[in-house]
Amino acid sequence: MAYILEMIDEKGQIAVDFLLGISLFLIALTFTVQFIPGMFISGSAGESSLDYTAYRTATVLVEDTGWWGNSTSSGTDWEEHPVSIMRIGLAVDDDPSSKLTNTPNLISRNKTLEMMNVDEKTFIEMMGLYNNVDDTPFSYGYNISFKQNGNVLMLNNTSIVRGQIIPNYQESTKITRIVLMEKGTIASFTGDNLTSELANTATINVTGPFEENITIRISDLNLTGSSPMFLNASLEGTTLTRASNYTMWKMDGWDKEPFNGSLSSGDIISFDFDKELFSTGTECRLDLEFINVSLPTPGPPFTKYNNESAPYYEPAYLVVEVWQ
Amino acid sequence: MEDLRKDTSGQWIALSGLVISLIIIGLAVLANQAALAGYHSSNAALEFPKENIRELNQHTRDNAQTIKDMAFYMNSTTNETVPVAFEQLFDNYSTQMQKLYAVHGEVVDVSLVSINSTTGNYTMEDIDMVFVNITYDDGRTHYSAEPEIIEVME
Amino acid sequence: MKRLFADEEGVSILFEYILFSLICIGFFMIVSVNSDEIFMQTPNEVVMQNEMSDIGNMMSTMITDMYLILPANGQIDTKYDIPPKVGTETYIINADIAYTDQIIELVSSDSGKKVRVTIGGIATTMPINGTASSSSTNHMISYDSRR
Amino acid sequence: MNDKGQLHTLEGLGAAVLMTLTILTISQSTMIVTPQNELAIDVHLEQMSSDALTVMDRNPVDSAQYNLTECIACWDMNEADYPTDTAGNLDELDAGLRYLLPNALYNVDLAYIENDDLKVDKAIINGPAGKNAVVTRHFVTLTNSTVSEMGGGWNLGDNELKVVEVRLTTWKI
Repeated sequence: MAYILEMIDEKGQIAVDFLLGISLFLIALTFTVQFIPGMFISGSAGESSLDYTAYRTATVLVEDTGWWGNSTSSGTDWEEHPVSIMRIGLAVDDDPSSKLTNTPNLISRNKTLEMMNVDEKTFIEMMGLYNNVDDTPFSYGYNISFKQNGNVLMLNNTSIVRGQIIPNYQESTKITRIVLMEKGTIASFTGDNLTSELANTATINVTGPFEENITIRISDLNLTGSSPMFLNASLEGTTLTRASNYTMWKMDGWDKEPFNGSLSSGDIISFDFDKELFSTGTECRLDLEFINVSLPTPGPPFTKYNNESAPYYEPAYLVVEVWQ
Repeated sequence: MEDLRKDTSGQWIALSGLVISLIIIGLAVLANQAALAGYHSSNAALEFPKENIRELNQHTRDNAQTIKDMAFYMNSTTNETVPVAFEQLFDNYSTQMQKLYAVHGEVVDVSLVSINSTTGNYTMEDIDMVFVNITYDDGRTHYSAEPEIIEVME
Repeated sequence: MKRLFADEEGVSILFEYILFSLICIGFFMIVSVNSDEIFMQTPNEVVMQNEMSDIGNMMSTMITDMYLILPANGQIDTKYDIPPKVGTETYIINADIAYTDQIIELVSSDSGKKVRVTIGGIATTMPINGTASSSSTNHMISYDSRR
Repeated sequence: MNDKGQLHTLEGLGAAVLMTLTILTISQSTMIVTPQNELAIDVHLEQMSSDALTVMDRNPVDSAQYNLTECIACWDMNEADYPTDTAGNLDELDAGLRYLLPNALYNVDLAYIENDDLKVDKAIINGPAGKNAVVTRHFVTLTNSTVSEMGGGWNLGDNELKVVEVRLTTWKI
């Protein structure tokens, strides 16, 4: 009887109200539950694979010399045989017949420049910058660049950057490697082995042409008198303009510091001369005029830049970015 | 009946509790396994002793040059012949490398096989190559270069 | 009669009961039909995709690293561990197609799911071959310059 | 029927909106740091510090910077003391590493064999190693001529060569 009384109390609206609420709740719950696993798929699977694609690409570029081969011969100097490239690697190699890299992290200038010319399809295939889903290959987006002090490195007036522009709306993975980049040639002199004809003026004979700007580095200058300094540089008697014809630096360990000309003992100074100055291909006489510096070795004959020069390596960063 | 009705709603609550706990369990399992992802590939990159092996090889190459120079110095100051001095120095180097690698649980062996001379005389110009056996073992990775041919210049 | 029509209270309890039951039954049918897919297969798929691409990347990275230090005369071999199962299935690592396609393939045994990982141009200069099954206990990659 | 505490339309709607919003917020935010990313960061750091040592080691001899062997040869054998004297007289090494690893901190230990025993000296200390620190190693061989040229305190005989393990521990700040 109590039950019947209670039933009379019932109101239909409550149930409908409740039912509507619960239905909404359940629909949302179903949607949520189905949605959650999907979140994980897109994120992690692709990413971990991208991480190591970038890792492998950077490793092969930095630590491998590359390889070319056809039916008759093969070697690591693939930059000379762009038609039969089998692998792309940028490490310097002294012995083109051995596949081993004895000098990882030293990057060859010629190989880097040739890398810029390799066509897109071959490059993606060589570097493994693609994925293969259900037998249809698709390429990853990539951006490979060499950087120095935050700027893209220039070789032979080309910015060394390859690939697409990095999209900022998409997640990408990035690997940075520290390398020594071959940036042309350098000749190092000490104050004692610089030759001079005129007092205070060091003379070096330079024979062009050069592919890159040339660097002359001078250490251990014998300073005499007060406020010794570097005055100017002249080529075949013509005074050169600072900044446009040459730049100069004071080297402080790994850092390059601006140099205004005044010298103090223990300084290592470095001059970068524009390669265009020597484009005639004949031997030129380069004079570096100092004040209050003694140069004990008389000339002529003068020291030859080309006899002293060696590949010039500067620290740089290889940045590889890969995205889907 | 009153009890039954109360029970019904109670069951619903219990059921929704069950559903939600199922979801949470599913997610926990998922998150757990997602945590494992990337483990193997990083492990390959972190654990594979690429740098250790390369350093062993490279350093031995660099050292062959140093040892050659020292062997000639020893030859000029003591009565040792160049090959004997070379071997002594190389053994010394090998022992030090063994001990330094052993600290990290790696067994290495660097041993001199022969010194190659173009003419049979042991002068600075004639010694152009040395043959060295290099082995490395860390229990998982075994490396052996037998022989590693190292060019030594003047 | 009029009172019977006007009085909705009896209908309401019946109606409530029917609607309530329908919704509950409907929900649980959906849940039970989809639960296997939602709670087992989808996560399993995710986990398999993740782990297989992880293991594929491990193989590829290892081969790349190993390639870079190969001795000119001599040999190198390295053991590696892989889980016996990804998700709920065993799988096979297949490197035999590496030479032509520059790819390592992982195939799961039951569902036949395939994951492919590239190996960055190494296979053209160094033949890579072999298969490995996840259910065997010892796995090794080896190289011998004399072979 | 007492309907207190029951779900009503509004509450159901509220619950649905809440759940959807939560999911959307989570999926929209890119800050899902999954564990494998952390491992990948380790790999990256190890690669960088190993590169730094290789670059210092391979640096051509006539460059403006001293290479790794020369840096180690000049050491006066006095261990560093944190925080008063973090690098001893290894300024060149410290400057080089700081230049090459700008976003990381590092300690350098030198291990070598002395009288048949292993000796490990702390050469550079930049603090206690952080979590996820990675260790990379390189070897240099010192001879009396390199040491005396650089003015170090290694005290080697003329016919002695000493292999020194340079142990670099690196961690992200």
